[in-house]
Amino acid sequence: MDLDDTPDQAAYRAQVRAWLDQNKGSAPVLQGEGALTDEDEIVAARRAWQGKLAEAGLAGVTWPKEFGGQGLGPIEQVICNQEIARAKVPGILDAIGVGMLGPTIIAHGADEQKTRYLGAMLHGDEVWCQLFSEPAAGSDLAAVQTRARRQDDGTWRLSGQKVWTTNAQFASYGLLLARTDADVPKHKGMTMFIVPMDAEGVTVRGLRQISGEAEFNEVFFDDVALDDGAVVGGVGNGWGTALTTLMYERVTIGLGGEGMGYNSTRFAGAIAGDEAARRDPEVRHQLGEIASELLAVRFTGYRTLTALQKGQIPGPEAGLAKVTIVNGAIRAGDLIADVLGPDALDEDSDWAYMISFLPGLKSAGGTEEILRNTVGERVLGLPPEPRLDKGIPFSELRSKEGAAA
Amino acid sequence: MDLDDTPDQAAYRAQVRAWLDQNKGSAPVLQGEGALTDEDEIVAARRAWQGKLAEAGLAGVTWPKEFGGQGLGPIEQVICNQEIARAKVPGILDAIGVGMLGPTIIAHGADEQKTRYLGAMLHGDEVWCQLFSEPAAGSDLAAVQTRARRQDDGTWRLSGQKVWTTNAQFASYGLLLARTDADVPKHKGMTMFIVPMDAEGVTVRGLRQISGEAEFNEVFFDDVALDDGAVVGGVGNGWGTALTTLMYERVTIGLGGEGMGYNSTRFAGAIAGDEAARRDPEVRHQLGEIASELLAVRFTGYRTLTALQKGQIPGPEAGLAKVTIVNGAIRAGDLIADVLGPDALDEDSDWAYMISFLPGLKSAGGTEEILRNTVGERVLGLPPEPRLDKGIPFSELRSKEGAAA
Amino acid sequence: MNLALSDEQVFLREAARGALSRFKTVEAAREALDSDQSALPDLWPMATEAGWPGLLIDDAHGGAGLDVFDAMLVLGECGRVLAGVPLLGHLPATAILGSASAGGDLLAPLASGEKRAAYLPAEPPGEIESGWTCDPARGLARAELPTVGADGTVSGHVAFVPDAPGADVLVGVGLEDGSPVGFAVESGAAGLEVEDVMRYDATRRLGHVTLSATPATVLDASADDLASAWYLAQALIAAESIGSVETALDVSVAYAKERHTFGRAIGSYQAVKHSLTEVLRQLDNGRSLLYYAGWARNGSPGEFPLAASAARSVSSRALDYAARAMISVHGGIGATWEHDAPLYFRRAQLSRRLLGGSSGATDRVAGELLAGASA
Amino acid sequence: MNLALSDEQVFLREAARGALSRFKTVEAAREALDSDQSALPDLWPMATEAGWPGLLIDDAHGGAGLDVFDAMLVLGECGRVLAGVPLLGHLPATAILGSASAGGDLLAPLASGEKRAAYLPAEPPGEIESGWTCDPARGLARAELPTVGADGTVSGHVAFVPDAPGADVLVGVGLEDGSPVGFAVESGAAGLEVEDVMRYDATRRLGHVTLSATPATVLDASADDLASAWYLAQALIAAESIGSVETALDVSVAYAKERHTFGRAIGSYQAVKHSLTEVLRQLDNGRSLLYYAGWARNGSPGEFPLAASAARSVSSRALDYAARAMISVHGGIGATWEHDAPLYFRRAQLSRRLLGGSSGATDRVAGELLAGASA
Repeated sequence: MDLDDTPDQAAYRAQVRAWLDQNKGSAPVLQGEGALTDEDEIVAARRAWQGKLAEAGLAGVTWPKEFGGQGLGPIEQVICNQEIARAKVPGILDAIGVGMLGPTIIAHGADEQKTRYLGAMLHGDEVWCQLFSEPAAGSDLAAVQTRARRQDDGTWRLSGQKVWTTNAQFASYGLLLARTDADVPKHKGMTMFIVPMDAEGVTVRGLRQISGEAEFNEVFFDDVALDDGAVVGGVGNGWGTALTTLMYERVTIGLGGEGMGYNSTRFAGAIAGDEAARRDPEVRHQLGEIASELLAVRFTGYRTLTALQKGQIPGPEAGLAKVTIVNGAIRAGDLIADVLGPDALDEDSDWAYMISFLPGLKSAGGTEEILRNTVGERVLGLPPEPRLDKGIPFSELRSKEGAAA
Repeated sequence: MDLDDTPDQAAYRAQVRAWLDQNKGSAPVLQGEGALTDEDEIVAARRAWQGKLAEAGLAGVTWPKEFGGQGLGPIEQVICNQEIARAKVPGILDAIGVGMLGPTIIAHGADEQKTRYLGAMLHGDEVWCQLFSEPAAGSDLAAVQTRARRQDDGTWRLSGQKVWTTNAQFASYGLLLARTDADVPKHKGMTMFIVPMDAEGVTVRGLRQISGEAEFNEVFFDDVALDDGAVVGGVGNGWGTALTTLMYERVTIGLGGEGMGYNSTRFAGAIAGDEAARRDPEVRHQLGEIASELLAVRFTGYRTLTALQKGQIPGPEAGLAKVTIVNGAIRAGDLIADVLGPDALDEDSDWAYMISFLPGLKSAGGTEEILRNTVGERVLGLPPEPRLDKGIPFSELRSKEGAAA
Repeated sequence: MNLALSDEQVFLREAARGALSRFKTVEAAREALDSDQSALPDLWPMATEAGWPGLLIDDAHGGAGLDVFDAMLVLGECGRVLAGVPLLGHLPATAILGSASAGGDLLAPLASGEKRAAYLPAEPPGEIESGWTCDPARGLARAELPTVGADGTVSGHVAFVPDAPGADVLVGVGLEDGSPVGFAVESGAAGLEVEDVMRYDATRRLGHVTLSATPATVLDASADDLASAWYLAQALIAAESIGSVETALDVSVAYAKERHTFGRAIGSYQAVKHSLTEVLRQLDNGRSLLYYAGWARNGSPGEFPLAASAARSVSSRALDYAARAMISVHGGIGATWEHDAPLYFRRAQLSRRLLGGSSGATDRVAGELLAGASA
Repeated sequence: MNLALSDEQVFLREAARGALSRFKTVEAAREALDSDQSALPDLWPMATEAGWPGLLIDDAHGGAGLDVFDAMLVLGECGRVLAGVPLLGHLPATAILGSASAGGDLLAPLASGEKRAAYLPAEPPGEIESGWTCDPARGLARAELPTVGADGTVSGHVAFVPDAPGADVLVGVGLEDGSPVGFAVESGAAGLEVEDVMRYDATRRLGHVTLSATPATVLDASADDLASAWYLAQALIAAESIGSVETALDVSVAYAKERHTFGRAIGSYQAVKHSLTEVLRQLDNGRSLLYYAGWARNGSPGEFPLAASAARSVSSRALDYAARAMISVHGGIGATWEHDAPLYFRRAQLSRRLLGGSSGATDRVAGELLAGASA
């Protein structure tokens, strides 16, 4: 049991570090002196930087070599992430594409799709977004209502609305889950599509959150034309294709370590400056509880990585790390604001932004309640809740719900 | 809005207090110097004392006069309870009979039953117990399996097991909910009976709890003969009759005030003696939170009383007071034991007894989860969970569950 | 015993609800976050018309001579719709003035609403802090009260004073040779500065108040009366919070009945149902403590510190829980700018950190009980 | 990086499980509550046979020379079945002796299990308490360490010492002119009294230790090594607790699948399912921190205080939660004497209050981080 690099890993780390030392001068500056402020400039600079990282083999570390990746393991991915963090430079812009959507296309896409899209995605030439969630299909992803209807000429027409879409405002393509058959039970009538975000009929609207920032988007599809080559993984197989994406999402979370910048050192730092607070047993108790759990998540990440190295795929319990992180950060926000007082809630305070951001994050990617259901059933083996929507055609289900509501 | 007595209430209080002042010398001593220790002697002395209280009109205050009560309102009952507490003498022994079972018989019993049983119950000549819960019918009371089978001669034969029965070890009678028809849905096939506890085939066994004390009993019925006069409220009407008992249970809880001896003054007293603890912000914070909620329950009791005076029956939300009390007391036990250290867990410590008793109390009278379901549905109007047992004959239901398990 | 509202109290509450319904207060709370607080509707004329400024002023001075519980009913209605009526500052100030002989002259225009007062919150001594304190501008350590000089001028700072910007009279507690005395300062007095501050909830106008040898009217209110104003403010913000909890629960329950997932209304799931039941439990506890505080101020003044602190403690946690549940029950949509839930969340976040903080009130509950236990 | 168990570690764990399965430890835990602790099976011979007493003693002294993580695996297995193997006292004592040159002679019989040692827990200084302390007999204030006189004798009290009754050697920390020094005292030494105390969990033998000018061997262990023994004890009790959580979860899940109410297995209800998922979440966090502590003692000794304290903090809360969930999932039956749940509950209740208490460990986590943040 150790946390050290093997000789091979140490060599890889040295190589990554050397490249970063040489090239970090050309990385975009996002914080502090000389930081970029214009949103468009930031995106352009980060795309260019992603391109450099990809050329150097620091993006898509685990992608197969034939698609421009390095064909390495998760541990090398983590080493790469660690070195990027250490160099204090941004990582890749399109973490969603490279981490989740690219691997889905690699697993289910047609050869032409792989050739056409993967390279441009990896190099940041084309940014991607994930078009799964809908206003009435959040936790229950299989309830998507966005309809793709096949035309007589074999092309498709797409109408509907997606929501909670990160990066949609500058994405070139989206991977979209649509209903293509409403007359079969809901898990069976869906298909995955690649949608050009500049197609006619696509509208992106920023969705402001509690903080006032538009951290996500709504995306509207009004009779958007798609040709048959847009289908990924076969018509009617959308649910299975989506599960692949969600599995890679868990891997991403599992490797996130202490994650999302919510770490105990940062929280302790906010309190350490207040002499009364640092000697207050109650403040210390709260901080100690929060920090202990966040430290645990760091080591859960290492355990996940050990499992990944052995070829094991993380199960839904990896999502419990997100529960720990989000709830820990919420408690930390409360504690810090209690210590600092209303100033912590000032618009310009980092803590105000965190306090505003977290309640939405609690629901992002499925609510905590649904996750606990899934873990209870799939990990602990507890019996499922009675499902009233099993085996019922989607079209009937909707009218039934309407009647009940 | 006031908490003072009206002139009538003040006069009643004075009258109760005067009687208690004159007679408290004959009350049994249960604590401190000269306290009784033998269980049988305690029961005998408390029965005699209940008789004196009943003669003086201090038991069954809200019972109709025709059954030996005073025909007064809930406020007088509370005044009576307050004065008994103030005089530091025990209340009636058979609070379950007089508070819940007697009123059920008054509401649903035949005239002969009222004549035969109510007087003896009120005076403590015959103590009663409530025989509802079963090992497989706790939260789901309508799942009782104890069977009463009608004989050709119109009498009944009773077999089964009850559990969590208070006072069964010295009770003369029990009010028992039995299944009399297994071929109808479960709420429809039950009947309420009066069972003599000395009947042949009745066995009472003490059920030891976490503390090691037998606070409850199991009661076994092996082909016990009952005549038809034992039925209360009609054959097949057991569920409705039981609901009356449960409603009186809520009234009792609602009037319990800060309840069950778990009050904030007592908890503060345990901590006040430790100088380090009383100046520890964390200890104070915990105590403050616990105490605030327990104080709230006291005033919830007064609000319930106000409603009762206006003839309103408390709804299931009255049970939330129990949730507050039990969880508050659990937190208090944790806090006190953290302050005092392992000595608080010594066998002879009051706190060890409380810490041991509370986890069981959490489930007594239905789990907190079921209560929250009921309140959510009946008070907030939220939709029920899907019920798989609705409208299915009880006999089929049991085999179905067996198959699923 | 009777803990029901009187007919007059029911009427007062209904009238308040009606009067407030004429304004789009929740929408204004959102818009003011984007623009600035001056965009908020001025609710003072409506309050004046309803007679709220004089609620706690006796009729000899033109007030309604009502009790704290009546004022709490009004604050509850304000809390339901996040209305920024500056009563949290005004009412405790009038209570102090009403208990001092020198306060009389100031009361008539305050009762009519012609002028508006704000209370400079001052926390009475407790078991841990042996002196009077006020809220600091930042950090956990409590701050010192202003001092009252031999010449009758006042100097010092009080941070985060509710409703201070624009108030005509500031009423506070200062230390004169170490003893607490009440004082009143009029707007425009020399050396008085009120810095307008907004934190997270645009409906709350806060001020950092600086006094530099500012001429003041010294008030002969007793230390008990000065302390009572602190607990009055605790009771009022508690009532306001409980009003907000009521709305949060109503809106959440309605959505939980209507929104479906996996073929069922979400309110049929235990996780949602139990969470909303928990909101109800905390709401009920908070309400009961409002009665306790409302009764105790006159019915048993020795218990008022305990009652008001307990009400503050429970209602603040209730609002925190209810606002988070409101967001959570609504799923992602509850965390968006256009939804009302974030506005209740902002209210919860700021409220719990004003007036000594709800954790200060919780500590005070313990202090009162521990003092009683060892007495 | 590799956080998987080695084949040897898997074997050690499986062997421990096998050895313990030969005793009815859970039943014995119940019976000993009714009779007395001498009715418990003596597990020391089995432990000796398995080589556990010498786990942390190097092979030059006849031990296995293994690491703290290996010891934690054994403690975890003991925790699963509530086995009263006196390793919590023995192992930290051997660690102190192993770090002192004077300890060598004592080690061989302790490695073979011929003799048994117990550690007198001594908490190193922190941010709030600037000196070394030990657990008090009662109350929140920490107690003073025994003092070591110029003549090499030791005087003082240490309360609630795990496994002290019957131990052949007591190893502790005393203050000599205000500086911490290790010492060892043999049973039967003049002025040594060990009062046998039992509190709530009959499988834990505790002792109140009194030393009155007791002749002792002074040990030249460094202050860091003396401190490390405290954190070692934290890590061991954490591992033991996590073992108990595993059983509580397994038993609860099995019952939740099997027991039906309202026509459904209770495990299909969200309230039960989410509560058991919460046990799993806390269990997973606790396990991860056991790896952290196990790695840090040698891999990054500066982090060992943080890692071991965090492991203690999380695992203690996990056991508390798991034991209550175990009772609660089982409904009324889970609160009866004959059920196993109360025994895990008793274990949780006592464990969290030993060795400085889990709240002490939580405070230490904060202290380590705050010290780091300002450095």
